[in-house]
Amino acid sequence: MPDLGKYADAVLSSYAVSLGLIVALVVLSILRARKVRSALEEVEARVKKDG
Amino acid sequence: MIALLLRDLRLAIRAGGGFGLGLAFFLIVVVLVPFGVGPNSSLLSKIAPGILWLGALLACLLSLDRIFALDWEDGSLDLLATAPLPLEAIVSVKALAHWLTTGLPLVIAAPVFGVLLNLPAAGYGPLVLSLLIGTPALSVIGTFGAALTVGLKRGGLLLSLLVLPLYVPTLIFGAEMARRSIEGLSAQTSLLMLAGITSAVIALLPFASAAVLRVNLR
Amino acid sequence: MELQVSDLTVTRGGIAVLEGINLAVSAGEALVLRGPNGIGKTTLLRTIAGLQLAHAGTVSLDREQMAYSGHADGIKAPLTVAENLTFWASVFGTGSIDAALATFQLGPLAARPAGGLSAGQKRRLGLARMVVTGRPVWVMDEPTVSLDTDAVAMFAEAVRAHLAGGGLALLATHIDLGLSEARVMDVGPFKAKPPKIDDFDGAFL
Amino acid sequence: MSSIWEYANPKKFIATTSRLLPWVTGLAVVLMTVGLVWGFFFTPDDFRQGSTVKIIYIHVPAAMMAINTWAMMLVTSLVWIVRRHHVSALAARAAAPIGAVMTVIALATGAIWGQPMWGTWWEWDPRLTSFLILFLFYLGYIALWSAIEDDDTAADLTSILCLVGSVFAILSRYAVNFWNQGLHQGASVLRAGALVGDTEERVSNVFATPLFISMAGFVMLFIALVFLRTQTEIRARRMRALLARERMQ
Repeated sequence: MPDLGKYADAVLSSYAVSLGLIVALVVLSILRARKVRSALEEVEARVKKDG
Repeated sequence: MIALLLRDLRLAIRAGGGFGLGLAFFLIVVVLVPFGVGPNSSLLSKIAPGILWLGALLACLLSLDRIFALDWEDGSLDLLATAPLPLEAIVSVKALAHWLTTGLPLVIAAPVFGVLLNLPAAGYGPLVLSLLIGTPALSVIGTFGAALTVGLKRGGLLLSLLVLPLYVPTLIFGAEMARRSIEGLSAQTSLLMLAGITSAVIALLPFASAAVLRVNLR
Repeated sequence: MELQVSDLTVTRGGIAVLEGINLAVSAGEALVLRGPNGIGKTTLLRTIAGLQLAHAGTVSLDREQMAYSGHADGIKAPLTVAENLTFWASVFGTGSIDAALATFQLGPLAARPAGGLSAGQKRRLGLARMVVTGRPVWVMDEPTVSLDTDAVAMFAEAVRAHLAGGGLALLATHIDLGLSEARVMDVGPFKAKPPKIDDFDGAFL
Repeated sequence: MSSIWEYANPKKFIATTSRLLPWVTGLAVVLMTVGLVWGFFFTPDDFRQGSTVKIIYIHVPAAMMAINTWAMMLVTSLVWIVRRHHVSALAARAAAPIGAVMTVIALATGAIWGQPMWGTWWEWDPRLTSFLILFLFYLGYIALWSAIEDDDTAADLTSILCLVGSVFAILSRYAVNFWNQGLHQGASVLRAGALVGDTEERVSNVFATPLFISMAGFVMLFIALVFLRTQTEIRARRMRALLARERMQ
């Protein structure tokens, strides 16, 4: 761990906020991708069955 | 085109809401500001141009959704679209009618409201001039926003969200022009930029508004 | 003058509702479209009148030839009957509104604010607008809704006068219009078939 | 044989991006890790800004992506208007939230950096203000997309909004510059040397290499997210189309 001196709070909180936001964006994107993919598969299967 | 303009003006006068509501809203904003920032008259005179510009902008915003919404609901917009008028002309006339019923009264009322805010004597001329040049841009940009949200239920809030960022340059140069004149600085750049924005917007934005309206009417 | 519609496919919300429509209406003739609710009569009329884009097919006449009347009459409540009509007369550049007022017996109501009219009177005002447009092709969607028998007769007379003057009319309704001479066409057989499922192209279906 | 427009076919787009996605994701993870770790642990402090200089490894790439995302949306909107490729419009829709998040990161890190440097969390500095306005544009764009039910109408309207918004965003940038001449480092993004003010280039290179790696990492992250989110939008759109077709029967 490097010595951040008196600005440690500023540096650490910027990294925390930014990485938190990026992770949140990635997680939300992946969750929605999964949800939509499975919902589409379900609809597709139903539609194919009914013709 | 003149018929459409006259009809819109007549509707605004008869149905109320046009002239009256915008002005009353403007007055309320101006009256409320001293309650918020305290009765310090030197502070008020310093922020007066900004408050007046912001009040005018908000009063303008208030009536934007009426530009197309009423005509949309009662089917007039469909009928106008089949009329022998280009949609670009209809959009421009609508913006002009909005300015005449909302912008122009605000320009005329601004000096009166300036008294309430201790606007310095040097500020009256530039303030009125900046509003006179700037408010047409507010109406034209607002018409674009109204055309975007015309088919939507509860489009009012979205309309504000879409239009307010587009108002930033006009607001900056308009208020800046009045402020600089009061401080005795040269306001020429602001004046030129404001006039430039207004004329560019009047010349170009109706095409975008008409395109958007065409999509919404489809 | 003849209105020809060939191989027209119309869509609602991106999905085809009627397809392969062919019809022709010549001057002096009226065609009544029939079909159950929701089949797409309104969509078809709006597409023919140029208010909506056709998915496929052509309409022979330009929208500048047509006057459209839909479910809403475009009446401004604060304006009087005469002012409402005068506005449309000047937009379409035809001038006089006397004939229209006479046809639908609106003369006595001319100075009344349109907001105070009954539903049937408003409808008459909406129909009077068609006369005022001076356009040769009338495209009308459910024109006789909320009209009483007398008013339906007025409407039939107005359409006959329009046809006699060389105009043509395309109407959609499931009520009797009092126009016994008009040709009737059922749009039911043109109901669009669902597209293939696996056609995963740019249009997504 | 094949032109770029073939990828405008949704099926082809999904197939191609699915193959590319693991590679792009891997590259994004590696580059971002290297850039940020290098920047955080192995660079010296600036003699004036102290350790806060480490914030630039996030702040500058995020700010760059905030602007580039809008530029990408502008291009895809134009492609939609001119060539009517649905994937293009959906890619713009997929990218907007990424741009909004990048703008928030740029603003947040800017404010956190400004607190010790300028002595205030928020300064109405032209660059910060412009980013705030850009954020409002993103919000309006996203809100308009979600407010309209018909997909093609929404694509048309948001594309035109993006076009008009771009002009006004540039105009706002100049207006804001004129309005307040600002405290922000007078640095163009690519001239990393300027980030450390008037120190010599020799020093700045120490900061530049990890910064460029981090920037490349952010670009890869953006591409990976756009691929994934556009696929999602395509599937969601196909699902809506199938459901509409079902109602037809």
